[in-house]
Amino acid sequence: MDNDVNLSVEVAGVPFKNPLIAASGTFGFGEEYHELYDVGCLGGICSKGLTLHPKDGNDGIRVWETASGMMNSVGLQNPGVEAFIETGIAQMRRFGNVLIANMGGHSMEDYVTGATMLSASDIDMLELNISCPNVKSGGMAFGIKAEVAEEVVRAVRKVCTKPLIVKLSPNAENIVEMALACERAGADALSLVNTFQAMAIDIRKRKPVFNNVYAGLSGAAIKPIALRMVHAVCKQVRVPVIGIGGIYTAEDVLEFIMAGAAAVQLGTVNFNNPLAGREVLDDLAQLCRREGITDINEIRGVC
Amino acid sequence: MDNDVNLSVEVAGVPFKNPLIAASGTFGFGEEYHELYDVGCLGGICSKGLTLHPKDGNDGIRVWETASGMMNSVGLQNPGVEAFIETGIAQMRRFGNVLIANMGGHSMEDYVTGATMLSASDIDMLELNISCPNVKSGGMAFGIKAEVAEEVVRAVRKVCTKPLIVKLSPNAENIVEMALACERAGADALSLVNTFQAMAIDIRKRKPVFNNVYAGLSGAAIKPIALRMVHAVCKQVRVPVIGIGGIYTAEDVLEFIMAGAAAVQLGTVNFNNPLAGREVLDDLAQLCRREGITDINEIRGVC
Amino acid sequence: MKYLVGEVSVNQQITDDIWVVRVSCEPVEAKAGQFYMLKSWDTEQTLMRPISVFKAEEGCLWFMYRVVGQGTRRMSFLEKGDAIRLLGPCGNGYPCEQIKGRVALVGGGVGIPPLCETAKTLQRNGVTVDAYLGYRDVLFAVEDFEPWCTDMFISTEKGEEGYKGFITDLLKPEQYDVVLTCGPEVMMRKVAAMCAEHDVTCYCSLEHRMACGIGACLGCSIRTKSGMKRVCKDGPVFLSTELMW
Amino acid sequence: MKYLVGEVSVNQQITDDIWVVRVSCEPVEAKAGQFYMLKSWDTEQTLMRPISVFKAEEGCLWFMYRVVGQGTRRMSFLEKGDAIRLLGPCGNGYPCEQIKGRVALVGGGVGIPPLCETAKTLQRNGVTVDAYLGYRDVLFAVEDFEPWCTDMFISTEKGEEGYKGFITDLLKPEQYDVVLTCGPEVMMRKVAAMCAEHDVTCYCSLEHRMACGIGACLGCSIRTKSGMKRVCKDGPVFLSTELMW
Ligand SMILES: Cc1cc2nc3c(=O)[nH]c(=O)nc-3n(C[C@H](O)[C@H](O)[C@H](O)COP(=O)(O)OP(=O)(O)OC[C@H]3O[C@@H](n4cnc5c(N)ncnc54)[C@H](O)[C@@H]3O)c2cc1C
Ligand SMILES: Cc1cc2nc3c(=O)[nH]c(=O)nc-3n(C[C@H](O)[C@H](O)[C@H](O)COP(=O)(O)OP(=O)(O)OC[C@H]3O[C@@H](n4cnc5c(N)ncnc54)[C@H](O)[C@@H]3O)c2cc1C
Ligand SMILES: Cc1cc2nc3c(=O)[nH]c(=O)nc-3n(C[C@H](O)[C@H](O)[C@H](O)COP(=O)(O)O)c2cc1C
Ligand SMILES: Cc1cc2nc3c(=O)[nH]c(=O)nc-3n(C[C@H](O)[C@H](O)[C@H](O)COP(=O)(O)O)c2cc1C
Ligand code: FES
Ligand code: FES
Repeated sequence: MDNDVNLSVEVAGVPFKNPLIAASGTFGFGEEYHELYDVGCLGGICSKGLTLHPKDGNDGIRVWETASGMMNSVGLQNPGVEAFIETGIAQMRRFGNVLIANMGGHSMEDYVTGATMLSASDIDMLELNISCPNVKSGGMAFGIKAEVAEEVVRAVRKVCTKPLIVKLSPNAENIVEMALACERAGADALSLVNTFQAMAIDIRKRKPVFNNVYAGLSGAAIKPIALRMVHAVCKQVRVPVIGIGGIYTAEDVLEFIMAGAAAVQLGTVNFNNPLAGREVLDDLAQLCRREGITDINEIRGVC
Repeated sequence: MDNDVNLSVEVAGVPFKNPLIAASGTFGFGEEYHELYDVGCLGGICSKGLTLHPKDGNDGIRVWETASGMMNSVGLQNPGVEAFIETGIAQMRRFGNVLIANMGGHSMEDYVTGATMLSASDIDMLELNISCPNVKSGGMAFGIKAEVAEEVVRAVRKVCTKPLIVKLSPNAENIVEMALACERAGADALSLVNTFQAMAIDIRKRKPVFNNVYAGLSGAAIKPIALRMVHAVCKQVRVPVIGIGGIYTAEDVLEFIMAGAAAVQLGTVNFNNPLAGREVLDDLAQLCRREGITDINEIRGVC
Repeated sequence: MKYLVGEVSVNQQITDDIWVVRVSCEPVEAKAGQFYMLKSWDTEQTLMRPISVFKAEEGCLWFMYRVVGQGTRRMSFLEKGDAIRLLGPCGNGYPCEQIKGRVALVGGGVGIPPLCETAKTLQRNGVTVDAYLGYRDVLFAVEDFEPWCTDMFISTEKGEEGYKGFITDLLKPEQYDVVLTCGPEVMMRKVAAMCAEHDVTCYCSLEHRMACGIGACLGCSIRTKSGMKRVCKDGPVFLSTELMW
Repeated sequence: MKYLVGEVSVNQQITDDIWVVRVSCEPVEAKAGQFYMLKSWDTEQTLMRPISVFKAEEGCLWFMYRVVGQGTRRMSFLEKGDAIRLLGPCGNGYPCEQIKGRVALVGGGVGIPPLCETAKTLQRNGVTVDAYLGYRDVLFAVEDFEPWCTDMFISTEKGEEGYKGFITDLLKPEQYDVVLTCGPEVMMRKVAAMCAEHDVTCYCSLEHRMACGIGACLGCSIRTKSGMKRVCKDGPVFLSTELMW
């Protein structure tokens, strides 16, 4: 049945059996969703966001629903790179798909040390999350200014022996310049977008909902903006781009691939429908058949 | 009934009977909605976006629904400043509320000439839309880089004798720097946000939905991002800020005012509910009563 | 034009994807060829949906719609007693008062229902009405036209019912004083061209994506020979000679 | 844990804002104190809603919920025969197997329903169960507790029914081996403090905003004495002495 449509794609030399990847922070290390379906059917899984040292994350409310979306302020709670290497990798390995470690950091040194450790481990790819606030530059995220991002990517590139994906923030001053800077600095692929900086206020308490005041917006609400950014970046860079942002359906997947994406990530949709990964995959094969697409690679970038 | 809650606000010295303003481009010159309710009940109305010369706008699909939002690519279809002065102003005057002329432009000269003409006319305020692509700088919008915006606002300020609102684009590289630049250049007030640059693809046709490829996203989907931008700008500027972006309910209005907005604009919600202006106003008075707010000005910027 | 709350009294599936809904509301001011912006949701869909008046009666309106996307799917879930919002009547409608003699109504697909109220109005004005109704495969609304029409012509693409082929194959514009058409653009273009050939007045009812439906947003503007026109307010009915397609 | 489609067989309003819904689904694996993530919409609301098991029976689950916002309002529109999605059972539940002797269940508001299945389970295990139920004004679910409880204490804030005041005024923890509590945080904090004073084991069932409900997103993490814990997976039931409030 499925053999008539080729869904397999390649990103930076790594083969994926299909273009669907679970997005970092929304899928744990895969085992919770594996209780519901074989998550090995996905092309790949991004680990929850790791930092060099374990982190407790933020206090207070961490998730908040918005119109066709949600905000989160988890604050990178994670067991740290070492614990991930010790136990997380083995857990993720048994799914049999591409294992992507997502890593953030608050200083250049953390990024470099973490990337060095992960390079020596059994991961398939490293996804560098540059949306984290940079402690040294007064909390401005690494992912805002292209020069700052270029520097951190260059440093990580030097130590990283795995295919390196750099995950861009939509809060970047100029997403295309940011992409070009990261490409120049040696990224093998780019993924975008991370969450949009956003705010909610509890009018009864007359206070921001989140202790940190701002939090990250994701979900269907942001899809049109994410698609524009992916399209604009794909027109300018040569490295493959992984599209992210409000992808809920097989139709959404095709939109991103037609905009030029090599693959896509599913994030918030997992919360709306815990079987989303498998269902979007099934729908994608069917939709391709209906649209006369025999190889998903043939429609990449037609728009 | 209503007397127990003061909803009147002041923006740049201009008194508004309440903080609700119809957003430019969503309300024509007011007369269509006036068939449905007395639009004079609103604090003010922004005219549809004017340009110095009449414009036909864009061809092809102009509006497209998205999750909790919509995209538009109207392309500033309008009768031109002169025709507006001749007939539009008189039409809007009879509503008895604050008359704001919204003006865009594709070159510095157009902005200055238009502002000069409007300054000599019977408008109450001028809202300068700096989201338009600048023909001289290869189509990059005036509202992206703070330096470019500062220049155009400074030039308009010189000739503008009306209270000058500068309407910011959320696509600005840095919304706070943009706001500060416009304030420096002499803006009496700021309004934000305009629409987000976004994209949609018709997967059956394998083509972008819009002839211009990108179009502007508005509606409830963008509210959390708009609120964050309004909050961030209010913390930094001294001039009053008008909040815009996905405001649908009285609760939304309070959120923006608690974030620091002096007043707000209602845009896309008018399409979802053509009586939105009046209904949000009624709800706002009630909500204030319920929350123990006797003067809407007392909660401004509490967050 | 008013923003009304109506109550659904019937919502019935007619074919695979065509439904008809009957809405009780006051006042009913619609004329043939006008439409309403409808919504049966709160903010789950941002925009209301333009649907033409199928039949207007004392105290109630009928709409016939094809389920094509999320909005019309939601409408199909409506049950007796449910509330529905209506904004309208919108648009100009067909200039029925000015039409005399013999008229052909040429409809295709969901362009057929709006012609039903038109047939009634014209027939009552003493006009002789022939209906040309082009379907993909399954017929609908045919019996609603019968009381008002002198001759009726039916086509389906593969000949399941009536003539096999396009309805325009059957039309002889020279037999009519005026031709009114509503349906897919290709069909209306063909009708307009045939009428032009014989110097017969032809009115086309256009579709365009809409946001406000009342002329305020310019989301539905089209280029015509007399400048930009709003389909929702200046249309949806235009003289074919005004159009620039 | 499974993602199921259930069918609503009853959805009934109990008080002004409290509803009870009965859902037929297979399999029912829920234990006392566990919850399900529910949704009766497609993507109109992004997230599913955590609701505790009120009663678990062969082939069906009961949930009792307060309408507080959009999601629960939508749930209240459910009618017999409608489909509802369930993800669960989620969380740890109360450790009923380990509980012996005499137990007090202390519930407040919508913290009361989750204790009902707990009362049943404990009673069937031979435990003596007393229920302390604190309401704002109108009672609900009282008769559902009766079969399983030895003594029942009721309070309302203004004394409309039962004791006037807070339910904690009536509780004497020293009379019990274990106290299980669910309800507003202030109430549970008070219960925990009273138990601590008398060295009585106390379990609290926490609420937290949730996205995934299954432990993957860390949206519901709280700081405890043994580190960060996920309310949805490691909880919602925690030993009071573990909590850091
Ligand atoms: C003046 C007018 C009268 C109409 N009368 C009828 C009628 O009597 N019966 C009928 O079945 N259909 C009619 N249509 C078409 C009908 O409006 C669309 O099929 C409907 O809006 C589709 O909505 P959806 O949510 O199901 O589809 P979606 O594709 O999900 O809609 C997404 C958006 O696109 C718009 N849209 C999609 N298709 C069309 C279209 N063909 N024309 C205009 N906007 C569209 C929707 O309004 C909505 O804003 C009419 C259209 C116009 C402009
Ligand atoms: C483990 C657990 C068990 C629960 N059991 C019950 C029960 O049996 N009966 C009952 O009436 N309520 C219960 N609640 C509370 C219930 O989940 C919320 O009242 C409900 O989610 C509100 O949804 P809404 O859309 O109506 O409100 P909205 O305020 O519109 O919801 C917006 C978002 O906030 C979340 N939210 C709002 N209030 C709460 C809350 N108090 N706790 C957690 N999340 C919240 C929603 O899930 C949603 O994501 C339980 C909560 C938890 C965590
Ligand atoms: C709860 C939550 C936690 C997230 N954590 C991370 C993270 O640790 N690292 C990261 O790079 N992105 C993280 N993200 C961002 C997602 O991976 C994704 O980029 C974003 O949510 C947009 O996609 P979506 O709209 O499909 O969710 C998180 C998102 C959510 C909702
Ligand atoms: C159809 C449409 C046309 C618009 N035209 C203009 C315009 O001419 N000038 C302008 O400054 N903003 C224009 N806008 C932007 C709105 O005024 C407003 O800033 C934006 O839509 C965000 O608010 P909302 O989410 O409440 O709609 C337009 C928006 C829409 C939807
Ligand atoms: S739809 Fe707004 S002007 Fe026609
Ligand atoms: S809600 Fe996702 S981990 Fe608890």
